Amino acid sequence: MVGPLSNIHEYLWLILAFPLAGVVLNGIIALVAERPLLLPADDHGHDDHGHGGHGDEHGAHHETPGYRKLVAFIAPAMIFAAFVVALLSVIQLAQMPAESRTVVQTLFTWIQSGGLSVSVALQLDPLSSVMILVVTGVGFLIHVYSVGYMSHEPAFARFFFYLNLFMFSMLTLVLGSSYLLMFVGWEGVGLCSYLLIGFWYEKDSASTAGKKAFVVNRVGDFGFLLAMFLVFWNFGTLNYTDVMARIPALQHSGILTAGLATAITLLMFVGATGKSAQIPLYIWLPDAMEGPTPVSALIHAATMVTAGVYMVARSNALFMLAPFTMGTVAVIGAATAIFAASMGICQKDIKRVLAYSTVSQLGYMFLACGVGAFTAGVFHLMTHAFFKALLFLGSGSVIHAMSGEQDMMKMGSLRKHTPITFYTMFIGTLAIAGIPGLAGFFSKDEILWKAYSSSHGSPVLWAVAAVAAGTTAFYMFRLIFLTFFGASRIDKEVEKHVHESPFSMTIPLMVLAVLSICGGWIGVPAALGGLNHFEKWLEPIFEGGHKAAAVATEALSHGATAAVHGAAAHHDPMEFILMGASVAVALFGIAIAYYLYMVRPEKPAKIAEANPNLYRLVYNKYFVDELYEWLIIRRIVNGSVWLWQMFDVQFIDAMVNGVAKTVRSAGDETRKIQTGVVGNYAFSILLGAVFIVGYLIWR
Amino acid sequence: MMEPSAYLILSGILFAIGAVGVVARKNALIILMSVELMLNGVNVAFVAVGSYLGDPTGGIFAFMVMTVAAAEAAVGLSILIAIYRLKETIDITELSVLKW
Amino acid sequence: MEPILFTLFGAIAVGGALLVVTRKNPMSAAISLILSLFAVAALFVLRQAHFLAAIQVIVYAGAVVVLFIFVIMLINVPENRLPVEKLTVYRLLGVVAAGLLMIEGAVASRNFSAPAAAVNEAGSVEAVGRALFTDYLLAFEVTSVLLLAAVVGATVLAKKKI
Amino acid sequence: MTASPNLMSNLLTILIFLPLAGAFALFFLPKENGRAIKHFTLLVTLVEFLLSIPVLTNFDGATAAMQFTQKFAWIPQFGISYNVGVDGISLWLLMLTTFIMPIAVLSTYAAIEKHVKEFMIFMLLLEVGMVGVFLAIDLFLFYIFWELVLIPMYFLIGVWGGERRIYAAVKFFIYTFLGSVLMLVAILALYFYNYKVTGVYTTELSALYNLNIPVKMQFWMFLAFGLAFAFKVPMFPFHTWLPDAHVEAPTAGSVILAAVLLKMGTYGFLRLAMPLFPVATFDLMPFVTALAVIGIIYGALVAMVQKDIKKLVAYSSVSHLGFVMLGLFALNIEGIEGGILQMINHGISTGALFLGVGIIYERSHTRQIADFGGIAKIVPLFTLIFMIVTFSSIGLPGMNGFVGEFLIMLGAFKTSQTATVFAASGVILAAVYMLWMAQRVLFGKLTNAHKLHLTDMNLREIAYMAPLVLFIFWIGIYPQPFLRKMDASVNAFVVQIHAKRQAAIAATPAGETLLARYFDVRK
Repeated sequence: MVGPLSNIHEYLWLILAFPLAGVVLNGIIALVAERPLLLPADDHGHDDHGHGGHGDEHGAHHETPGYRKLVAFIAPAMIFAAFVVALLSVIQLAQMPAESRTVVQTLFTWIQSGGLSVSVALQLDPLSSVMILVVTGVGFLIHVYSVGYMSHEPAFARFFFYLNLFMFSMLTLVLGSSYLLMFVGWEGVGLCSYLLIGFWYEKDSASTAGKKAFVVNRVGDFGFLLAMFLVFWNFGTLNYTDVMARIPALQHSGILTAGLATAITLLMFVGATGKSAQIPLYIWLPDAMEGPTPVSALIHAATMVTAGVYMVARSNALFMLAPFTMGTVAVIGAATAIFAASMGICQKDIKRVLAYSTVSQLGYMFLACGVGAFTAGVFHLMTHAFFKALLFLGSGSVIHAMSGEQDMMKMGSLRKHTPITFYTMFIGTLAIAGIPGLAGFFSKDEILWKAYSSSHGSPVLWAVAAVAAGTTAFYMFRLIFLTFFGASRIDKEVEKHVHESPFSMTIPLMVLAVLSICGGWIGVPAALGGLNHFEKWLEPIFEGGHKAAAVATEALSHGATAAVHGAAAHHDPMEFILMGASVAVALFGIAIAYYLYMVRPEKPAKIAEANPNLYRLVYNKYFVDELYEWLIIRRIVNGSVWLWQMFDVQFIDAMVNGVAKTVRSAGDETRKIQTGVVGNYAFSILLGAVFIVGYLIWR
Repeated sequence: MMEPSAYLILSGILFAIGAVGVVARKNALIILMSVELMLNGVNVAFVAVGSYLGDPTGGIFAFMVMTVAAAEAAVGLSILIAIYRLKETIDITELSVLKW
Repeated sequence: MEPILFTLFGAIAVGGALLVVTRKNPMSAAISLILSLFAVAALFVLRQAHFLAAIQVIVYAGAVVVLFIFVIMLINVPENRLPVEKLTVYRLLGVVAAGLLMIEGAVASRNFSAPAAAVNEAGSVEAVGRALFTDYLLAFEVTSVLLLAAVVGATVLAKKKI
Repeated sequence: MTASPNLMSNLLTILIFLPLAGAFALFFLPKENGRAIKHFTLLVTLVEFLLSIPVLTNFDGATAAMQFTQKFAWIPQFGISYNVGVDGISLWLLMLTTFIMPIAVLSTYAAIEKHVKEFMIFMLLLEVGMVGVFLAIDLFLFYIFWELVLIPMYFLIGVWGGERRIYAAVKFFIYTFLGSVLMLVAILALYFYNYKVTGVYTTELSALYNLNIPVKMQFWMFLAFGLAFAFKVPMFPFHTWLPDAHVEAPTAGSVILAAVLLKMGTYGFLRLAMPLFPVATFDLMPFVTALAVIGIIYGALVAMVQKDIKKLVAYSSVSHLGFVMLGLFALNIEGIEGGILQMINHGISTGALFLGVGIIYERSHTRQIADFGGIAKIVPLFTLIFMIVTFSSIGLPGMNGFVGEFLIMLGAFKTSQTATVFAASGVILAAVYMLWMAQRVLFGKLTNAHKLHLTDMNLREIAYMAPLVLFIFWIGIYPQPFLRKMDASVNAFVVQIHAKRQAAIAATPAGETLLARYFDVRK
């Protein structure tokens, strides 16, 4: 390249600057233009316009105010600009030699104190390049979609203010060059998640869900923080490149033991479970569906929730040194995958099904990381971003069509009314179910294979993951059948308004559908004759981990790395068998769904009736929320009330007041000496004289 | 010549008797008189010691004490009159406004 | 000669004092006070303090006690409204404490001895006058102010209406 | 800036006594004219702030020495001098004080109606005391200012407070006074010990720093000083005066109390207790750290279940000050710089929280969380600012609270990992109680609109909230200027106390236990 853009990497900061500009502009617009709207001059603003997506019943379209058009332009445009810069940067990165594909741009020193020095610096390398492309690309599509979806929302600019802020935070998270910056983005996306989930703050359930998300995330952040402290005091830095570079030396000097690595990585993983909704901190994600649907698509499916996976992948070198953590990650991932999938079976709310599906798919990604297949994890992260965003946006389109109805039991036969939504969603469903040829198949299959074949893996993990895959196929097709097929169960009143969504919403769906099909092709495994570009692209990131692990196991460099690569290159016939098996399981799941919801639609209710307890258990998500509520929240609140009422007021304050009372009552008693009779005072003087003279005489 | 301690002991006796009057009596008039007695006792000591030492200061002090005694009696009695007008009593146990 | 007179007047002074503190009727007490004061004046004479003896008679007996008697007659408390005073433990304690103080005074003065050649002219009118108008002039003047304040104060306090 | 050198050398003295002159001038203003009195006070505090800016700009961050010093003999017979100076530790606290005062005064414009003149006189006197405390480098002078602060605050709470103001004011006074008296005893002991060793009577801090006090004596003196400061901070379990004082105090009083007065306690540790008694500091560190951590968690838990917004914020102060103490007693640069920064942060954030509470209280005359709900709809600007402040208090990255808390925990982690683990859980709890409160007050259905009479912030309120919000972001995004000014002083501080401690260890016979050192117990 020539010209001013000869080195696009000098403009990395633009990737952050564009969304930030969007934040500022939209924020100003929101403050200036929307604030008076929110102030109720009288009572006409009080009716329930909480749900922006289904404002149709408000009837006649008013002329769109100019500022809304401005917002509708600025917000997606900024993200698109960021996407362009990101794309150009990645292209330039790809032209560099594979070993030197790490670009760090330092903007300014942020915190410097004692031994700590953290700069605001951006790091572009293969891993973050995947992330920024996914984030800006999918993010842009969702912004476009949102313009249509939120068109009836009064707080239009505020919504995009938040959404741009989210993009900014998320890009900080993935582009930051140190753990601390990652943490900044990490908390920033948490903030945006809080704001966007609670976007319709007048709904108690929404603001509660937002708070829950933030607090649960904070529990995870607690682990992340402590992990950072451990990293800093042992490595002396928080920069990725420095940390990675110092691993060999620290291993050599015996500071970086497996124990330390385990501590660091386990704490990091606590953070990851919070952000990426893994057991035991997944509980906030289903509730997060209270937010507008584009938010669910962007934050709670495609980008933010995958931050945990990104973090684990980013720290792969440390994770590889901690076999115990790896095992934990894999087991938690697999358990989350199957557990969440099982919860998805009975949900009636279309978004909740997708939410549990997201939790489940995130479990896959962690399973991949846990067995050392970071590439597979990141690959699935990417494909999942495509098809899950598609599914969420599709569901949003459905909800839009249904005037806000989210209960699948009140849908059906929508295929006729909303064909684009149907076809795109169907593609997404095929992708998530793992039908060969689509994006989800390649990534999921690679995870399954690694779960079986990797040195960290085991057949049990494979089996669990395969069952979860079957379950996924089942409930996703259940969703499709209930929503788009069969007899209409739609309210008559609603049915009149059912319509296909505008182009601003359907075009992103179509783009995502294409991506859900093709997105996987860049990572076709070698076993299927693919070149697996994806794995090669990410190799520089993950080889550090393998090397470190090799040092740890004393099997020095060449042998171990060769073994790892050897496993990938080796064409095991087992791989084909398992591939076939997983496809079979998926098809089996689809078949059951077809049988239960197409052939015998009355059957599911009967099954539920036959096993009332099991059904209740699953439908109520195993009562985990209630368990937490009873076990932790109630205890803490009651304990706090006790601390306040009993300890603070009844003990400390009582002691303080007691001292005061003692002094007071002592004064009360002694003042009785004051009789007011002159003679008595004279007597005291006399006594005093006697004593003083006596003392002077006989001293 | 008399032992000077005799005067001093006499002074002490007068003072003590006066003190008993101040402490033990309820009648405000008598208490005031007892105060005069005490002052007198002190005067005896001043005068005696002054004359034994040949120093006029003792006498001067006695003189001052008498002046003060006169002033005190005048003010004290007028207070007493004022109180009597107000309370119709000279019993100091009934004049305990300062109690507690 | 001095011991006899001392004993005599000392006894009168103590006796008068005892009567002062024991009389129920204030008038009797006032008369006893005059007795005691005269005895003390006599003692002053014994110590050659003629000026003070004169003052004692004029100021104390002549002015202060007369003032007392005036007040007694002015307020004229009826016999039945005089305070009833019984012997209580508190009174006894007062007596004991005063007695103790007396004993302590006696003990303290036990070792007091005058210089051998004492000039007994210190109490004469001339000596006192000289001291009063030279060394103690300021004190003397301040005394006059004090007396003035007492006069004003007494007048103000005793007035019915200010 | 072309300030004359003469002005520069007198600057600190002017800063201390300008408010006093202002208070004196207020005597001559007619008391009926409340507006004029308020304007005048605002003017005085603004001038004070402007005058403090040269201190900041001309402050040399490269040296640990006291700067702008001015000294003259005051009571030479006792070695007491008027001696003022500023270093990297006190600089920001001075700035915080002069910065927060105009804001506090501005916040009283609508709130204070009765006895305006007296109120403003007390405000200015308070500023004299606060500025004096941070600038005094003579022990005696410090004590004078320390006590001077008590009296105006006592009246601010006791006269202009809420229903239980007398109780709160007396409690505040006695509580903190008890500590001061203990400190006075220790000051005297130190004074006479110094005379015994050096033969010179002096209360000059720089001289006293050089003393090598026997460890046993250090222990008791540290306790006496420490208790005085712990009352003020307040550390658990001496915190119970704070909620009462905050709840009853008028808004401006709460703001100053939270923003500056509490910092006097932590500053006292840093200026006096720690450098004077380094060995005791190290030996008692686990104990103080434990109390700090208990305070963090306890304050957070109790804050969570409060029904009164102000009380909630008051308890959150206990929690935040626990962080500050944790940082200071990490005894390393990261922790102490974090601690100092967090003092500033807490002043800004909690001050802003109290101002926010004051804004809605002025309109609705209630502070009960249950009375509110859904007000975001009618007061969007207030909601925006209140949420910013809330998140700053929670410690969200990009805002001031994070930088401080992060440095504190980073530093503390090196010293005590266990303590930090517990302290970090305070971060979770902070989110819980602040967001829960925000949710119940701001969000949800608007049920009580007619009773609350809420209107959005007016220009005056925006004017005093805006600078606070600015600093919330400034410190959060670019804390370097703040940290750099304190570098040299904190460095020197850390080096010095570590060196003294090493010397003391070298002087101690091997195998002697802590207990033995203090209580003459031999094994």
